[in-house]
Amino acid sequence: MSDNKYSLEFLLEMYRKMVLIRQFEDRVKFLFLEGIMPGTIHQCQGQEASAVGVCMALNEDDVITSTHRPHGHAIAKGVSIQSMMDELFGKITGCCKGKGGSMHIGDLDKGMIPAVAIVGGNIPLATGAALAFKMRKEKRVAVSFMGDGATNEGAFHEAVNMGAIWNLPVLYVVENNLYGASTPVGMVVRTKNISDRAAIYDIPGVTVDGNDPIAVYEAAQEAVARARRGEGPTLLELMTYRITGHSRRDPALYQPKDEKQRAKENEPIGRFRKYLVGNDLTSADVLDKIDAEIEEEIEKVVVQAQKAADPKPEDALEDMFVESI
Amino acid sequence: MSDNKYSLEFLLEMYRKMVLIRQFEDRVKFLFLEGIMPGTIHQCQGQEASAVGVCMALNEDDVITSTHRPHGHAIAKGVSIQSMMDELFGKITGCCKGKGGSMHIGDLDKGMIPAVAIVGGNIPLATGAALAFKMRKEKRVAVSFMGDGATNEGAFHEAVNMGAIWNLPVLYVVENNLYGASTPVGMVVRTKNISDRAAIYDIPGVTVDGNDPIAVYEAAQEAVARARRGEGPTLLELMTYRITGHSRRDPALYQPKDEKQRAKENEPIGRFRKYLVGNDLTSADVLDKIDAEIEEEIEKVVVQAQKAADPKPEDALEDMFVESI
Amino acid sequence: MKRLGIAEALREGIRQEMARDERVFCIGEDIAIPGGWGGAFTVTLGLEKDFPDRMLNTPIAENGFMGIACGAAMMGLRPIADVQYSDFLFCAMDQVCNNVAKMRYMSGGKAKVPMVIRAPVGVTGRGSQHAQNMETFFMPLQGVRIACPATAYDALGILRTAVRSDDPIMIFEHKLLYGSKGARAESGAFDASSDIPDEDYTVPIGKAVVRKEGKDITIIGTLLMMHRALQAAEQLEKQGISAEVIDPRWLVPFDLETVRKSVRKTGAVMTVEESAKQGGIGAEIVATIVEEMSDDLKAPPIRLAAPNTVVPFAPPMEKFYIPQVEDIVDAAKKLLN
Amino acid sequence: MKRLGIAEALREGIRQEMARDERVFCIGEDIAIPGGWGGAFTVTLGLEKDFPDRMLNTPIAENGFMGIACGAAMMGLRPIADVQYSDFLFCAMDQVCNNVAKMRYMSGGKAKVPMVIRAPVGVTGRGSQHAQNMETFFMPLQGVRIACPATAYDALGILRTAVRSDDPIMIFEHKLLYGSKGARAESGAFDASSDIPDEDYTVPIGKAVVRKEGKDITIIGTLLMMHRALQAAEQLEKQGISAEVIDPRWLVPFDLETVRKSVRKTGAVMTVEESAKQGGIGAEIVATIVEEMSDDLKAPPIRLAAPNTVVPFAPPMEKFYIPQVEDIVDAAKKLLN
Ligand SMILES: Cc1ncc(C[n+]2csc(CCOP(=O)(O)OP(=O)(O)O)c2C)c(N)n1
Ligand SMILES: Cc1ncc(C[n+]2csc(CCOP(=O)(O)OP(=O)(O)O)c2C)c(N)n1
Ligand SMILES: [Mg+2]
Ligand SMILES: [Mg+2]
Repeated sequence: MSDNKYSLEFLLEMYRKMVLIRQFEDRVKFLFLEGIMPGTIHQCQGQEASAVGVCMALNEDDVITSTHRPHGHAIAKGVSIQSMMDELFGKITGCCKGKGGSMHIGDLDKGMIPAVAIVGGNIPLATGAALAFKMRKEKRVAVSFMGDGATNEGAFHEAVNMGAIWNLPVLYVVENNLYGASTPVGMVVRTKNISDRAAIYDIPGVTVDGNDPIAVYEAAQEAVARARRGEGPTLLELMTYRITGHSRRDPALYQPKDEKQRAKENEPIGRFRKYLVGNDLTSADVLDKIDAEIEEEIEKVVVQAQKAADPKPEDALEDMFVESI
Repeated sequence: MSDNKYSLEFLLEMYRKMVLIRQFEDRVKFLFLEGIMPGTIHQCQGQEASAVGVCMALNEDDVITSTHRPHGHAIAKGVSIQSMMDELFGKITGCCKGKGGSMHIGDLDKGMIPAVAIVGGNIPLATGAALAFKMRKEKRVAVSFMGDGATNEGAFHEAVNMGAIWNLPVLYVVENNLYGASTPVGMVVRTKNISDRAAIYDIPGVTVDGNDPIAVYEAAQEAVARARRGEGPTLLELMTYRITGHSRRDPALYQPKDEKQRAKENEPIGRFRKYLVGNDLTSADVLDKIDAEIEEEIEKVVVQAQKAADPKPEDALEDMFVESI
Repeated sequence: MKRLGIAEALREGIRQEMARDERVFCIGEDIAIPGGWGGAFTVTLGLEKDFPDRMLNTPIAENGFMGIACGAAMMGLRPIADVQYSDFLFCAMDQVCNNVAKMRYMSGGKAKVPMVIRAPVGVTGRGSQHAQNMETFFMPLQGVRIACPATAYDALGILRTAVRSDDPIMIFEHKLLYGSKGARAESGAFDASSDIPDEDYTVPIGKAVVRKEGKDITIIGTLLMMHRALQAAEQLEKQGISAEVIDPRWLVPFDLETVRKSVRKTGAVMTVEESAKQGGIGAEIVATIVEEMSDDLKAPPIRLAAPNTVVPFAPPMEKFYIPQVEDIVDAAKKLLN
Repeated sequence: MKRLGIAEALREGIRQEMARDERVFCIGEDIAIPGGWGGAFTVTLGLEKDFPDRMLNTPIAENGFMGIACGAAMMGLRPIADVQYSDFLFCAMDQVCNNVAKMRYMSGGKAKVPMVIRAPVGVTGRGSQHAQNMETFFMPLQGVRIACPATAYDALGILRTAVRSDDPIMIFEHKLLYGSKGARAESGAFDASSDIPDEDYTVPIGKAVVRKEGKDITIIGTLLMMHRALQAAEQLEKQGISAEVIDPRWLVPFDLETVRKSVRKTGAVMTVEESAKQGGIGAEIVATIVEEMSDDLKAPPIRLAAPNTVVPFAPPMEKFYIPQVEDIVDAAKKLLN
């Protein structure tokens, strides 16, 4: 990992956010398996560093788009976990008033467009947001998070090409967790790195250890700076691993055991703890305390979410159009 | 151009085919402008070398797919010009029984899938044909002709990726005529060569002078051989120019005058004549005679097409399904 | 007041809206290439001179640029995105149906997608992939509004309404109605020009118009079919049948009230459409009329439509495919018997 | 004879067809990954062991692999292509609508596209982009046939018919009907298992089935709605109303004769569907019935459908969105008054 140029406050913030995501996800998984929570989920345990590293390089008024696996991105971008938990429970107080659900989490006030559950479908949206920033001469940046699998969709190619030819302030962030659903990336992509794909659009492509939040942060910072300078998009490939199933109830038997084992040892939070404590930047106690605070926070959030009001059935009829006729 | 390794017969066949395409197109253009022919057209004057060079490297049972601009490919692959002219006139004797028209010219018996008028839409089809050949262990090859503009469609990316990962016997032939409709390629593609796009699929990408039929032939031959050996696809970019409008009645004012002028000097038939005569491989008389024969042939074809029967109106109801219920 | 065809009226409307509101921009293929055509049907011709930074020529990538327009709209811009032929919307269905249409609802009403999509339709001698009346395919879609202007007056008014609306609106235009002169002259082209007032008028969302009053039968059709219905009504008049012709102008939302008023009077209703009958627009209209106003009906409504086939190329088959004026006349007479 | 759920029946059918005919192959995402799921709903689970070379796992690229399947079909293979959720067909609309459906016609009858497309539909707690009953969107499309099997018996019979047909056939399957056990258990899952005969039976193209006879009212619905209609019919029976339930099984071609026979008897007809009413399947069915058999109708047909909104996520709203058994009962009673 990088050397000691960050304040402890910054590093602990990084840690805190990653743990917040992890605990949120673990708790949600539990609620699902208990049958308490409706719907379906795709979770990001093991991929926290990419969400956090990228979003910490962003300003509040920058905008992200996400996928079927959006919880981590949302938390990292600052969407309230209460409004997220409420949404997962289908409550009227949810960030989408119960209309979206897990796969469409988002909050425009926090700079997150509702997540898109169609693989690849969010990439043009982020590109379009960046177009708006550029046309209005705002110094804002848009980020499209996507999985490795998404880079095989036509939408990826079309959007990245336009981002490139128009020099838009957008980051294409590929979280390469080695699988698209159950499909190993090597089965569907022939080149070594997905970042190699950047070359045909004549934009920079970078592959980074996606489980190192500082490395992610630094790569994102550089790409963001470039975008803000008006020099166009970057394709950022973050190497990571999903240490949970693809979706609800997936035992992920397609992942080799030893690969899984290595991935667990390499998961970002444990690694970051080791880094912080091992380099005497802080103590295990301090980190444990953060963990405990977050646990408490999430507990409260769950309790409140369960108490929150359901939408009325007829609320289904609202929110179709701005203008009623 | 290449040295003298081809028989005169072969070279004259090449010449003959290019002239056949040119005269067919010129005659069709005339018929359109006269208002005698229905529908709309996209013509390929100036691009004859790519169609002929590629198709001469194919066997009869190889298969091609084409685009909104398919006449040249069809003629080069051996579709009867009578059946094409009949189709353009909307006659029941047309290669699609009058149901297709100019943009859907094809004849499966000659190894040409009906042309697809949706830009990029034919690329998956050729890839699928190649998949069939591979699964059946046939040594056949499929070719997808496409324009430079088509390589920006998602369909290109998706199909070429699958062609690559499955090592399919397919050629992706990009006729780069510097424009997609009125849009200069440099406005929508940032890299120098479109063949650079091959790299991200880990397949060979080659750029060739597309107005030199021998260079095209040789590049195609190599790619075809590779495909037949089971080594997968090649992306072949053929640099050429459309010396006519994009479609019926387009004066192509978006093409700079000097560029047009240079292109006319570089058009493949004049160049090939110079090569053949200049190298004393044949005489202008021989070539003129070929031209005249073709003129006569086309004249007959037009006369017969105009005399051919129209489909009955109710024929519109036929050919929907193989199995009637 | 001046006389304009649909292409000119749209161009005028786009120009005015871009001048009025700097959030408005156009995005599409070949829309603003110097020396080019202003899109496939001249609608945006020359606008790049007035708005060099707001006319975006895209690569051929419909799904991509529709999604980009959607993203830009969510950030507060007002894109006018066009496809050269409505058939190409099949390439962009994911973005249009899954994002443009749903973003607002999915966000619980937080997102706005103030976006206009323009698309030329109609069967016009180009074979089956450049012929589809794609408005039909969007009828089941929830979250967009759908307009079909048949005259230059309406085209301009609807364009203004659409650009100013905070919701996504699709405008389907007919290739044979753009104009009948110059680069747009086509065999079968029909003069749909109007006297255009100088005032800044709009056409309200969801308001139909009665193009011709009548008392014996109500004929409902949009775009080219509306004009054919008017011609048929003239012929019917000569034969003693008084037909009322309704141009819905908007398919979504549909102006049931105007239809109701008419059906109360005539008791007989038929729809005319240019695409296949199966799953067509007529189905929705007829089923609604039957549910809502069966007491007023003297006879079951009928749908005149193209046969259930792909669109053929050859002129005799194509003519057979598209409902003709005589077909409308015949169907109306049959209905009244 | 054995008892199978829809997922197993389809798996069995695919296995048998692949064994019978080596031209048959499967293509789709995650369909045959060792240790994986056999597609999103276990239908192809384990088939890669029997047919290692004929189970093609694709990248996430629906438009691409549908076009590839189409190309392979034209060369004589018989692909079974599936999308994990029918919603993703929006990504593949170009290939399905412009090529798969039109190739034969455009070629003047020379091309054959013997291709099967499988797609799971239904509103099942996953939010609006994994919920669409996409069969509705294909109703206007010409050149494909559309099946909606509601039982395991039909699923297997239709699968066989589809694989053996020389024409493109789309099979829409319902997520809640695949099975109600194990990995496919879903909240709301419904047992649609059947006794499956050992013989090689098929379900003929375009043949509906009367699921329950009755004399007062005809209820028409497919997939989950067919089962709800049956449940509603039971309740109605208790209230003295005899409902006939028709399962069309095929939307295209539609078995009008079976409906005609029923309507002659009952004189009253309603459709039930899971997606929005506007532009729905009910529209086509009702409009056709009105045109074809109005003399037999004692009351105007009605369409029971979801409201005209995007699909919401939260359970109370979702329940409101989908027609429930009680809604069918109420609507039937209203119609008969
Ligand atoms: C267009 C589309 N096709 C298929 C799916 C089903 N699906 C959901 S997630 C997923 C895998 C995505 O892989 P990747 O992009 O690598 O993201 P990850 O799940 O690994 O985060 C698939 C196939 C979908 N949601 N959308
Ligand atoms: C999907 C789609 N978008 C747009 C068009 C309209 N169109 C027809 S040809 C063409 C340009 C194609 O450019 P290119 O691929 O370079 O082929 P060329 O015409 O130069 O041969 C366009 C935009 C189309 N037919 N299909
Ligand atoms: Mg992945
Ligand atoms: Mg070109």
